Amino acid sequence: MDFDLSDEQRQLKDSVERLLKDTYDDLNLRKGYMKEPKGYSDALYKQYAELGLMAVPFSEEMGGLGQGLTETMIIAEAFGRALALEPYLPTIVLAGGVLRHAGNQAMAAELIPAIVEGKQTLALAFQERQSRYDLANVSTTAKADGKGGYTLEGEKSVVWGGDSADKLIVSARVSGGRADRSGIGLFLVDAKASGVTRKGYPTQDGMRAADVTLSSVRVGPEAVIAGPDKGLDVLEVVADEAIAALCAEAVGAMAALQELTVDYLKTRKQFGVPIGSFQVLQHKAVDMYTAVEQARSMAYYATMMAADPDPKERRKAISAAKVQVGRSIKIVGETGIQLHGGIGMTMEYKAGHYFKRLTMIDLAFGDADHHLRQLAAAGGLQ
Amino acid sequence: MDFDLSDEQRQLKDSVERLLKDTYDDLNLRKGYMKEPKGYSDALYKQYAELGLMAVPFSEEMGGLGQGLTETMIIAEAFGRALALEPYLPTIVLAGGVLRHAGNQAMAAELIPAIVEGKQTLALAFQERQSRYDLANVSTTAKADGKGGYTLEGEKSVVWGGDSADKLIVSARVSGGRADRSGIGLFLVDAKASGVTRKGYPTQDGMRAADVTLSSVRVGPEAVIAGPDKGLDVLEVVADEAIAALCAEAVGAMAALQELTVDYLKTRKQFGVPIGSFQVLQHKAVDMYTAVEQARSMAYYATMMAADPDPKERRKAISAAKVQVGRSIKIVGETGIQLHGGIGMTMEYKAGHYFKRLTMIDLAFGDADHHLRQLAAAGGLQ
Amino acid sequence: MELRFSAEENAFREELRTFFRTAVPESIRKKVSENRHLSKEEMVTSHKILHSKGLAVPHWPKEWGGADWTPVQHYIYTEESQFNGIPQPLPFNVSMNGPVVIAFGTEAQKKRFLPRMAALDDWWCQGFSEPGAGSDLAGLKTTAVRQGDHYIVNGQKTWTTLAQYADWIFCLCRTDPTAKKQLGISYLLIDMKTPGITVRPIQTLDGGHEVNEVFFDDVKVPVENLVGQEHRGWDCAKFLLGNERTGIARVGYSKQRIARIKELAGRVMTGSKSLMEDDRFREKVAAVEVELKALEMTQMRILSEDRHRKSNTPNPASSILKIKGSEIQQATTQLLLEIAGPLALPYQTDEEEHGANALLPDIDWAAPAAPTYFNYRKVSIYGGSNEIQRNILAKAVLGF
Amino acid sequence: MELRFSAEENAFREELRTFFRTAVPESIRKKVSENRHLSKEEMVTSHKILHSKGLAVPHWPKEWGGADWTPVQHYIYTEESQFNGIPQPLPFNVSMNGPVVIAFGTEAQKKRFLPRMAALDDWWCQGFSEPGAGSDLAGLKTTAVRQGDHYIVNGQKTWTTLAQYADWIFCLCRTDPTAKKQLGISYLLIDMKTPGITVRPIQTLDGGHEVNEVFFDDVKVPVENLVGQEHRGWDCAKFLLGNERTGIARVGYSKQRIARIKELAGRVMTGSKSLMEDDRFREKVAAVEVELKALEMTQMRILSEDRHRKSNTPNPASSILKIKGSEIQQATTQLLLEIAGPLALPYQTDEEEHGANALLPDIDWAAPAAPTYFNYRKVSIYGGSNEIQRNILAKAVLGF
Repeated sequence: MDFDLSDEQRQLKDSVERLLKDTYDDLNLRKGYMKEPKGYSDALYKQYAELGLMAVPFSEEMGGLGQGLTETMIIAEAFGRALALEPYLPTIVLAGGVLRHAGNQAMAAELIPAIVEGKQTLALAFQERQSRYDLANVSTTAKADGKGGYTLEGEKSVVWGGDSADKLIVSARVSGGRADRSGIGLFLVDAKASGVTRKGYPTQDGMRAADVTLSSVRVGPEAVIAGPDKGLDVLEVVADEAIAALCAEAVGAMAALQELTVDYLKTRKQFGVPIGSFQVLQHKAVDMYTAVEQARSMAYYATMMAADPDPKERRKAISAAKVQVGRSIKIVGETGIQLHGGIGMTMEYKAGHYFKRLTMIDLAFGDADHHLRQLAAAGGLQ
Repeated sequence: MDFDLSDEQRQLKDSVERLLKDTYDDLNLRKGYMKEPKGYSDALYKQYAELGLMAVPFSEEMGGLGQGLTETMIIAEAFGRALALEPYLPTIVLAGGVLRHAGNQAMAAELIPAIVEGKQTLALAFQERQSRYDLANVSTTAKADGKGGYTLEGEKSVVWGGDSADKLIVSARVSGGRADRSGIGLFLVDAKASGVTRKGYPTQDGMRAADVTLSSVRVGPEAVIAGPDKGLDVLEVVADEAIAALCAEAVGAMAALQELTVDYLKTRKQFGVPIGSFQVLQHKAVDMYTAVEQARSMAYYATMMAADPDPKERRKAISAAKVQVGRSIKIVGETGIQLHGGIGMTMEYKAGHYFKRLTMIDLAFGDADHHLRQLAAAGGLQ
Repeated sequence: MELRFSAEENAFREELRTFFRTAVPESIRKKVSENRHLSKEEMVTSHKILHSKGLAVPHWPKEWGGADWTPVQHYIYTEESQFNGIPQPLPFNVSMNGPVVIAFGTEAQKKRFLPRMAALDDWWCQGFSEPGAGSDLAGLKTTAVRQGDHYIVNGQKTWTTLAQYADWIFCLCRTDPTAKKQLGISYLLIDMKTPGITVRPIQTLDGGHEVNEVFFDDVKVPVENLVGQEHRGWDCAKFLLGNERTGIARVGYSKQRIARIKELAGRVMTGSKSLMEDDRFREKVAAVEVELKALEMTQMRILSEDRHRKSNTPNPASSILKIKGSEIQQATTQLLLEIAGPLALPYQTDEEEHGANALLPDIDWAAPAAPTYFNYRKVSIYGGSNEIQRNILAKAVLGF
Repeated sequence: MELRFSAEENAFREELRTFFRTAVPESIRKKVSENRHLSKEEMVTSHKILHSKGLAVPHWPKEWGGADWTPVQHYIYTEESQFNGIPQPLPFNVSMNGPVVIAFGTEAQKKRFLPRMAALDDWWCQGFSEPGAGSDLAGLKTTAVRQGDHYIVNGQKTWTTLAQYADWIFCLCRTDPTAKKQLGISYLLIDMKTPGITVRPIQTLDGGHEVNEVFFDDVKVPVENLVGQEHRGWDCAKFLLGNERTGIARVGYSKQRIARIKELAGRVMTGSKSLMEDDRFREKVAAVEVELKALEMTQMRILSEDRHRKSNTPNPASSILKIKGSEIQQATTQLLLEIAGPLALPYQTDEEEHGANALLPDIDWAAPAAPTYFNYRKVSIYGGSNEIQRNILAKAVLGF
């Protein structure tokens, strides 16, 4: 056991953090990116690609760097600290994860070079309005056309990064009842394909998402990424990897908010003294710090266990991490705003933006209580 | 709606508090009472009777004063503040409650004069080792002897005040399975009757209890207080009244512990200053105070609702009160000890004794989480 | 001691309930219940309906339009109006500035300002906080310099709620820069149309525009607009802040929100059952209900005690109402957010755009969940943060 | 970065586990697991078994009996011994006084004291706290006045754990009454058999006799029993307190207690199902498991960081271990109490009486529930209260 980063990992961390500091430190820059056509900075997205970030998790055969989840963790934490808007998670972690775990050689050869160069973005359409946190709750249907292809019909909601993605990976039901664990396939759909309607909108955290309607969308056999026997398994392992990345992103955002709060307490004066001289506020800042460190520990744990070969152990560990991170988010987010007072409530100051992103991370793939329920039902950690 | 005490109520409160201050303020006096044969002060018990406390809840026809639950609340709060050991709750609130709600004229005429004079104590044997907080979970059996009498067989555990009580009221199953709601009778048993074995012991809070074995104990028809059709209803209403009294007792103990803690913070010096000058400790004392006040509000609510004619509404309100009081107990008890530091951990100082009694009150008739479960399952308060 | 409402009190409640439900448009009540923003027009409409029935300023003296109610009646009025989604009569008019003018104003000021204030013919806003003066309100720097029969006001106020609608602002200004902090402050009434006043909106976390900065650049204020004595404005401020604290428990709104939580959680499915059938969720709801019932009883106890208080300074115990009231309000918004879950993510900037965006009208209720959660962080910050309330309790009640 | 244990590390764990489970009597391990009091003989027996295998002082230098382990091995050792109910080697000997003598003692002192300390041939206790010096340890008043080749010690210590068993006490005494607080204190080793020492038991909330007052009345202590420099005993104290903090996470014990909670809650019925099948209860257990896993990872991260620390002062981040570790320990005792429920009420003063009293042997497990809950309130008080730990973090980590 060893928590030290390797030289390569340290280098990756330094270069990502440096780039994001230059491009995101000023909140007005971020507001500018939000106003760009895609809701993020396309130029910056290309810079990530030049740094090699898009290639990180893909195997060398697929045209990637063949690195592991630790590197993804490093990148996600830096994104969290910067509040970066670009769709790394949708394209690389989610859709890319599906390609890694289920994609065939031909599909990889077609898609991954463009992804790695930052020329193509993807999104994973796995949520529906009634599905809540259940990946198996899929009412969108995929009807076999008898020639190996399918016709997709249904509505997917809150597709992260879905409004500007070039391609969508859609979960759809080939067979079975609405929440059955088997019978779910994963299909590659061109975002501009006939029958696909997207309604894009901003999300609470300043990013973008879309509701997607699929109306008699026909896909060929080459678009089938995972058949009904394994679609859900793939979704689950990808979701777990995404949760690990979201935990790391949350740690980055929480650490930044905690530091911002301590700085504020040291500079803001009331009653003729810095408010950080009040012991009660110091101790609240300490509780924030402790919550960040406990979350960081569990983000490491999630990264370690997301690759566990036993899905039951993997899922328990991921749930445990999401519980801790969700609880830390509440402490760090709410206390961070409280200690800032009024200024924390405004859009003109960074604290509130961290709070909003963190709150949305808590809700992504299940909030703390949802995962506590899952973990407890599975018998707990030990 | 009016929260002011009547003149009579204020007089009652003043006289009980005065007596208990004289007799309980010094912790060594309390230790002395614990060493007396019954584990409490028999002389003091008689003084309560002289003050008229025993007569409070019984109707005038039964030989009592015909007062209400508000008066019981006043007495219980004073007992809590004093940490009084005498078996007022077992005799007057529990066993007395059964007599009030189910006793017949003949039994009342026989028992109540001696109770009111403080010459006789009773205990209610309703718990068994497996029953936890379920009053209907009764495995002790009562077999009809065909002549209106019964033979009792079984074990009752943790009978409060049971080791020195002159008479026991026993819940026993006449018919039905172990946790059935119907089929439970209530029987009056002389503590020295043949077949009754008592194992007395001190309890964590310095009081006394007993485990009671009933081995072919024969009782006549005159001993049947409630038949199998109404035993549980009586137990439930009596338990609810007892919870209301325990809530008030807890409020008394919590208020005293909170005041003791504030005094300690003002006098104890470290680093050359009273530790009460540290803002963090002040705010914790404030949280104790708030918890006491919220509990006091719910003790009033419990007192008001314990007499509600609708058992469902009554039970929901009582559960709500027990939830709040239990949560306040945790805050006030644990914070009180923490703020005292080492001295709070010793038996030589009053704070720890409050903490222990409060902890036991939380467990009596169901802890906070048990009642939260009950309340939620019944649909909540509104 | 009588812990139940009397028959008269229950009848009073029934009468109010009927009026609220029939006289105030349902569209307004629904918006309040669903935590959506009201337009200025909706607020004025609702206020005037209440005023027509003598319900806008019942706590004022009778001669200025008040009702002659017992504390319990006031409590019932507040709870019942909140529970039925009635917008509060504009607090800047009726709970803040009104009582100050009544207590400290001249007869002329009362006649000039109070009737229009009660009727919401004038919209008032509050000029207290400044960028450097938040919890430490007395650290304020805006100056008012006497020149003949005017003050010349310069400086900046912030967190001024709904200043964009306001006709008037009541303002704390430093009139004696040489005096110590709390001394040398005066309470001025300033017409928002006076030249030199600029209002700049502040966008808050929920995306809304509720608060503003207000800048004063050589603003001329007639001396007859001074309330109370010159340099003694702190007396008015303390009086006002004390009144503000007692209104903040907001029991009725929380009750209404819990009813809504139960309804929505009964509709949202998690697995094969509704969220309201999930043991843990419904226990969380019940836990908030218990806290709220305790708060309600505490509030009534404080009301009851207040009848015996000689002093007319605020009861320091009322800080409990602020602390617990804000915690409960925040807990309810947290529960609404939890119900919305992943559907809370879409951001809809205002009602209109929201309408256009409503691809999925059946989950339309989820839209305000996150903004409300964000917005309600303010309730433990404003009106004296919860940390300040604990300081008050530590000093005034526990004697530290 | 490699976040898994290596094969060697796992083998090391297996080896220890086998030894613990075979060499240490099960009766002792069971008592530890059930939170029952151990006798002096049991503690000595267990300590000597560990010592025979070089496991009593593995963190000491090799020449004094230590092992040459990596931080991860130390971690595995601690966790595995705690999880298997192995009594800790007496901390006053091995974690407190031992390291001080090693770091500050003379060669002669080391030779004289360390071997007997490691073997528990001498039982040591700690003379730090005084009635007026708790969190403010440097406020201590016990004096040691130099007279020829002796110090004459007068004063009182308190909260002295297991002083009734002790052969020796290590003691902070004021040797220079004119110097400022932290200066003028010396660290003395005192034979408990010296005339003038009186030990008075303090009964604690759990009914046990774990701590004592120790009175010194003209106690003669040879000057060669001074450790470190005269008047510089505060250096020793700071060093010792830093070491104390890192040992306090107690992850292994909490793991063991959670296993026990699951077992007992599986046996206790509530309604028609076991408590462990109750959603809310098992979620409370899972919540503690999550906190504990996070603490375990945090502890390993701090161990890992410590390898790069230049200074040998304690890592201030280790205060997190104290805060979280104590909170988790207290949460587990709370869960045990909840399981026992109404059966927690009977009070059994000691093991013997308990045996006699056990009317209901099938619920015998419930007896230690309340005393353990009461007793564990101390873990957030001693070794620097959690408030003091937050002060440390605020200053040393956050820079306030």
